[in-house]
Amino acid sequence: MSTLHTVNKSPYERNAMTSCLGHVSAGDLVLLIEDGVLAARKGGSFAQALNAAKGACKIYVLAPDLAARGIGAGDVLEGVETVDYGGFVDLAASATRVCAWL
Amino acid sequence: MSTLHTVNKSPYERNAMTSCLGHVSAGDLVLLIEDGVLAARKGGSFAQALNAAKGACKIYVLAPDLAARGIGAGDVLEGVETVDYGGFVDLAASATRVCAWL
Amino acid sequence: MSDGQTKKKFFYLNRKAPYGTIYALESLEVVLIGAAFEQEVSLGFIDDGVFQLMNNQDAAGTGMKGFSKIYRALGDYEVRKLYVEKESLETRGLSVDDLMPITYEDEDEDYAEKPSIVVVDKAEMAKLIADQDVIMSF
Amino acid sequence: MSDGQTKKKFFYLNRKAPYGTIYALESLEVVLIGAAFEQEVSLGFIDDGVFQLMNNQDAAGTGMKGFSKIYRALGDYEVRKLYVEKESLETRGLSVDDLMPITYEDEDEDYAEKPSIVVVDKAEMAKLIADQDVIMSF
Amino acid sequence: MRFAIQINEGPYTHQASDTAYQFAKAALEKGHEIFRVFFYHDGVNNGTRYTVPPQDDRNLQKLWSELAEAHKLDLVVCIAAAQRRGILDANEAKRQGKDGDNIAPGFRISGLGQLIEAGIQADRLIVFGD
Amino acid sequence: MRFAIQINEGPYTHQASDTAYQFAKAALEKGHEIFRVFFYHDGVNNGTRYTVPPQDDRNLQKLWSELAEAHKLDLVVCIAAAQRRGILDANEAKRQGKDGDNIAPGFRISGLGQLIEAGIQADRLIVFGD
Repeated sequence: MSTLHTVNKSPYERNAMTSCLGHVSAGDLVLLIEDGVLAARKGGSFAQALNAAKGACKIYVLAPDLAARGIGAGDVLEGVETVDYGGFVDLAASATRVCAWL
Repeated sequence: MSTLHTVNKSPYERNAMTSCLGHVSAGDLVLLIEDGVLAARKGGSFAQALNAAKGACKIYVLAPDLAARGIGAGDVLEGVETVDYGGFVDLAASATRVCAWL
Repeated sequence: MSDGQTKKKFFYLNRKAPYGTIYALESLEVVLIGAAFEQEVSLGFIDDGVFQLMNNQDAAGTGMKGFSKIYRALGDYEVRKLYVEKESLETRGLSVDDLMPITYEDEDEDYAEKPSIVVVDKAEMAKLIADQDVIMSF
Repeated sequence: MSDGQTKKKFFYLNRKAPYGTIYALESLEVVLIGAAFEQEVSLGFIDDGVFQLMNNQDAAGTGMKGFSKIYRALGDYEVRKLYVEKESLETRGLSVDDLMPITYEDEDEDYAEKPSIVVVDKAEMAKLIADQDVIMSF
Repeated sequence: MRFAIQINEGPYTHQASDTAYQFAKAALEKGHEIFRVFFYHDGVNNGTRYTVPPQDDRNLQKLWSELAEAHKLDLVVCIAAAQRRGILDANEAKRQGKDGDNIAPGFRISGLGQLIEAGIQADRLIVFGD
Repeated sequence: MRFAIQINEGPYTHQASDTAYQFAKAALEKGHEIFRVFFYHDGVNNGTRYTVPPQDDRNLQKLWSELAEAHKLDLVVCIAAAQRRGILDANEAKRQGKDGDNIAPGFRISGLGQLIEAGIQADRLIVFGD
């Protein structure tokens, strides 16, 4: 009984990720896609918010969207797991529901 | 020699207004339009940022957009001047250039 | 699911201000159509979504079509649960008094008028999200 | 205006990340066409706009068309001033080393290769904005 | 598992349709079912056959049409959203007195009830948008 | 004074086209000139004659077409943006081998050079978008 939350917005531009992280339940999954992956870069000012969220829920990031934006695997925050589109499908299937933060 | 800056985004959702206010020059004009007018409501958490900006530049807000969103004239921050579309035209004509923060 | 296998909990998550974009209006259009399907329906208003419920909206000066009256009619469509987030209101300097009075008639209590808007805090909103079958985001 | 009455200062203000939306790509298309008009052209990269210049972009996995090579070719179009905001880089954990090397050949100095990217702070960016004739926002 | 997909933005301007397409393809490759793809808001603009993207770029309308044909996908364009945005099939064109239509192969125009039904029938609804 | 207007979003989804229209109308009423209105990005979707908005709503395409006729406005739809999004005039339809077109009266399709020229010729360029 968990929710997969998807975030497709840059946290620097919009409040979607911040709002998402404020509404997760313990055991939920958060997947950063599209411009949302920008949050997962090491050294960025939202690293702390993501690190804090890792206690309650698991954070994933979509690998092809990272690559498009020039963020290498070594530049992703520790503890954030990369998945491909198949992994996205698996996450959606494993959760009970999907909530998109647009 | 001044710039008219237009902001059409809610500051609660996006960083456009914050970014705009960080790039104004003394004597510039800032016009809040569309969802940007939400910043001008009394008691909101961006009131302080707008008040601080009033020292360097003049802040305007588009009246029809306030009305659409149910913000009455009495609920607009003090020192923020309301204009109609004709006033928008006048501001654009009086400034040297227009910079849209989209 | 409370009433048979086909009844699902539908949650409409509204996070955007009205008029600047069409999402609020087209979300309402889904709610109205969805009402005919006899599912368990509730609406959540978070972030700028709370502005959708502002009282005294008058879009005439913008040339756009106002649609705030539709919210008041939701009760007639058996849509009676409008959850509004407290923290979202407060950040924007709003209270429930700034919102439209939206009510429904409770047939179990002699059609007494009851408020459809329920203010909940962020933790309660998170629980609501975690309790849904289908979440439509706008 | 520095060189005759028809020459204007054009400034392309880029504030959005690439790929999530098309604004970065279609902004570049304007810059390329605009280069033929022999105006004074410069580009500003603020906020998420700095991500447009990230090195090693590879969009293949998304199915979208990568377009980062176009930035490197800007020098050939006499577009040589790419102002990148320092504070925007820092907030995102980036430095100029994370960006593409973009250069132009300076015909006044025996075609020496020179960097097109100039990192400026927010106050300098504000001055640049205040110095333009035409600002195109993306 | 049975997925339903909602797409809220048009092609190219936002990545939503690209991501939804990659998701749908991956789901089908894993043996899942796509009950329906519902195009809403500007998403209806995925369903015009008049697009001519640059030759070296992907053609999202064609990708959807081909995926639909290969897997018998149900691609539904919301009628109310389509009317506001100028997407017509032959029936709608006739009904509205328009002189032509632009719906792409494999797409059909229908009502919002199709979205609700997708929410009811599918195990998961995934929304892609701005 | 001579204004140029750039519109980056389609009708209805964003307010950009509404605001630009009200601005243009007010400018003309004040005796200013509108050198050109340039439709870019999803803004090209303002220029389809296939829209059928609800009868009690404004018809933005018609409003623009009528304003253009009344004031001899130059409404230019960017060709590159239009190709991606399925806006065609008769010439483009023929050139691309499409079986119809959807451009609205008073709009014309042309290149991005028209936007640069507008920036050069006008006293002020105002951008409306998302």
